[in-house]
Amino acid sequence: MSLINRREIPIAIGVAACTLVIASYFTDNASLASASGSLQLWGIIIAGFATLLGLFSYVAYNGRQIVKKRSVYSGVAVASALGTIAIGLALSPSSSQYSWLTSNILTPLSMSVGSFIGFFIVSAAFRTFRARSLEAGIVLAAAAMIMLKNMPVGEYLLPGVLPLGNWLNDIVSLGGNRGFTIAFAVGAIIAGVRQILGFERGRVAK
Amino acid sequence: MSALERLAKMDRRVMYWAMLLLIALPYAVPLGLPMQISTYSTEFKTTIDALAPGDVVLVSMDIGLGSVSELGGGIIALAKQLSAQGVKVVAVSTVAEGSLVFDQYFRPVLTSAGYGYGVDYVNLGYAAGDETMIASIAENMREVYSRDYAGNDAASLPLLQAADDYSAYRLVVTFDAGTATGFYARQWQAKYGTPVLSVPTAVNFSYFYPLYQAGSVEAILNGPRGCAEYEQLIGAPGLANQGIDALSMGQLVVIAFIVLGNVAFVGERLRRRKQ
Amino acid sequence: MIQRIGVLALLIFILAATLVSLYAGSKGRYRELRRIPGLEVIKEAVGRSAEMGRGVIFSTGSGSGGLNSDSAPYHLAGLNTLGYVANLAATAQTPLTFVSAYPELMPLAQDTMRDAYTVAGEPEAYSDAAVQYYGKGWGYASACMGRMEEERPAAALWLGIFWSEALLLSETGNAVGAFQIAGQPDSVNLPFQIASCDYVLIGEEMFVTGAYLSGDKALLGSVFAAEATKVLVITLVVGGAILSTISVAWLSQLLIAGGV
Amino acid sequence: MIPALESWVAIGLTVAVLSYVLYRENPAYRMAEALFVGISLGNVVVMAVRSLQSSGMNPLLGGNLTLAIPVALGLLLFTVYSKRLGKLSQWPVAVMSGVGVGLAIRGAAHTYIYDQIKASMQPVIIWGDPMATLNAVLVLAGVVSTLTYFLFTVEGGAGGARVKTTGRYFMMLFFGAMFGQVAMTRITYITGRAQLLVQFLTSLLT
Repeated sequence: MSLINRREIPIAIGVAACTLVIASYFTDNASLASASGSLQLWGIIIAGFATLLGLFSYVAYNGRQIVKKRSVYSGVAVASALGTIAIGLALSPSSSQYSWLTSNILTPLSMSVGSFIGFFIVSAAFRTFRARSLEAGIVLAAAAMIMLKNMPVGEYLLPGVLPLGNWLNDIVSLGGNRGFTIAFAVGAIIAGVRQILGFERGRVAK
Repeated sequence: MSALERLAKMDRRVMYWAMLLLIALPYAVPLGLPMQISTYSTEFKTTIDALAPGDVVLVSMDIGLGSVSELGGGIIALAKQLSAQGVKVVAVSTVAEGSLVFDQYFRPVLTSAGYGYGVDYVNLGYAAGDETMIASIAENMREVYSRDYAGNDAASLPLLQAADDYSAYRLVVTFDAGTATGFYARQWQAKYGTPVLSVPTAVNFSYFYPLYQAGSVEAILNGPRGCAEYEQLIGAPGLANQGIDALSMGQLVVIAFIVLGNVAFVGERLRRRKQ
Repeated sequence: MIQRIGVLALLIFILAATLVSLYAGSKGRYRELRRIPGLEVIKEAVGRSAEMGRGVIFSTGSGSGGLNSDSAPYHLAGLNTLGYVANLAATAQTPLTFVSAYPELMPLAQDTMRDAYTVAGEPEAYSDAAVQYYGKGWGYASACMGRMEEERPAAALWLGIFWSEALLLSETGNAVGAFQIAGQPDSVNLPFQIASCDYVLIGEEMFVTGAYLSGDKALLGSVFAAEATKVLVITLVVGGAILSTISVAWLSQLLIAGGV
Repeated sequence: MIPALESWVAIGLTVAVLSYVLYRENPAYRMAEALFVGISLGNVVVMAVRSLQSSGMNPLLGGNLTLAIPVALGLLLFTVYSKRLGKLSQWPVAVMSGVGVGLAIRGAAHTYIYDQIKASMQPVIIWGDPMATLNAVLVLAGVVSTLTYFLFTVEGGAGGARVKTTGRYFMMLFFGAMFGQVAMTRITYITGRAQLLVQFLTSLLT
């Protein structure tokens, strides 16, 4: 099989990069630190190129939508992306035109879409936080308690909710927090080793 | 369909309208609800009090424009306290919109206090790479930032010449809607001992609480409430205090609909058991 | 000179246990996993979407960063399950769309799906257009919401790392009637997926996906390394607590010294 | 007092976006969504290209020739479009995932496992302080039972099952508390929009 298609090469690159980044954390050896530093810098540079690849795929997909479905929305999606890039790169992001675009169009859009999350909390909580089991009851009670604690008026609705809420937040849920964090960290390290050694991706599809 | 069943299947938009109207109320009619100050906020303020004129701090704007409604008051309050104490500021960001947030909320306070750009404060803007970038700037700021946010070359910024790596910074403050606090705890505090102060969104307060308890984070504010308390501590109640009352109304609506949801659920189960 | 010797010792223990158990597993020595409901229903979800003639949407989320950040293992774990889901979707002939919030995931996703469709005997059913990119953060979430409103998928899988975009995706998925399975390690946003999805893989459960779904011996073997590490942590925590209760401080002193 | 153009634009975009949740999907929302996706992707590309210039191209042209390697690797990403050379795109991706997995492994091992073990080694019985003792027991019980829940291959009979269920309850309590704490942030996304709308209306009326 030609050199290009051999799976061992990307695996070898991944193992080398991963080992170097880890090793530099555990020694104060200067050359290791600068090698790991420049490897991380390479990551930033490749990420820049990857974003350009992503832009091509985005323009290609929306272009097909414009041709096939006469989609006006895809037209706006492509035009606004390319327009932003043109202003951002030709005039630099700190130009007055670019900052007008971001603070008067991107900000209101971004904040309005973000506000959906606040609205969706109510519909999700209304639908799901029903005391159908002890477990669901625990989630519901803890959530309500902490919300009351975080409200200045909560202290007047339910006196003592502040110390009780802080106790629940800082002590009682700390055990669950730590256990959950340790478990996923162990899982992430072992999964990371499997991924870098190429054990994972190809196998599951079989 | 019984009243309870209709309640259980309530149209989402009723909840969304209730949420918007009740949150808008305090902005139209100021409620001025009272508030207790927590130890987290007092500790945060006293840590900043200890800074002397001429000290340099790294301010890391790791929030998008969407989080300004939560931390905007805290950003302005920190700018006021730092400028009152003559502390120099170098700003970086791991989030594309972070540099815009600095320009719109932090910078105006500095310029009105007579701060000179390039001498008293610098906005280096965004650099990609997250933890990678934060680890790199600790070792060599100008390797990642050969130019500042506005495109001025690093050589033309005296403050950046002087503050080129971790040793020049008394502490780091990160306004954080993501994991920047974790990055700074690992790549600055754990490695070089530089104190890290975090102003996380309320979401991330519990997320970083174990780091604060374990000593990797020096001081922490509890989201918008922490910012409102901090505003009162420096004697400048503003954006954050107004937001807290609106926030209280929002959380009351969520609790009310959780109660309603359970009334419908329990009521329906009793009714079905009776039949 | 070695630093953080204690952390290094812990890491060497985990890495050694992983390599040994991967090898032992491949030789047939592994233990069965307990039932994980979230993973059992993936086959059901894809089947349901085929019956209803509506597609499947899959994403590994935006979270804190792409492949060159510490979110890499979560995106890669999500991509790992994508292979299994693509295999099911190819066999059931239901359309599968993968939306990535980081462009560097696209070559991996295309490679995984192309292999899965070929293995399922439907190579021509796969097209590169099934893997899409719309930027990251709320822009990505807004694009995903638009795609779900347009195509009304019957199944949605959110496996990777999700921050505030989690509820934007899963509450819209609920509104269009999709059967949703979420899995991620981020404790800040997981509660919202618990509140709006049908099934949730909690933290480490998403890292045993590959072993659980493929039944691959080496992967099943490597689960033992995680079990051994957790037992070690429990022993250290309980032992340390008891020792410091009777004010014998050498163990915690040792750990403090080892962490610097 | 007629508000400036900028606030009319901000209000127009806010209303168009919020119409999705307050009314239903409609052309105005679809247009605002296309604009938002386009501009926010454009902003990501601008920031990536600026970062690529400042960390990669400028230093490379300024004589740091080792940076030719990451630039070459970045260009390899574009082989993804060719059937024959497609696998080459795995090489730059392997550098990124090697760096990322390395950062995750070293960070998780230290901050999410080692530091958590260290912080959990507190005395369980604090003589003369029953409340502190209760807190210590609660945290320790939470950590141990949650970790036991994540033992996938160890059943442990009836006793084991009960410890696992306790662990699950501790975690649900932690998730409930987290939901309550996080709701505060998410609702602030709405307060920002509500403030804008109220300010706009009052400026129109006064």
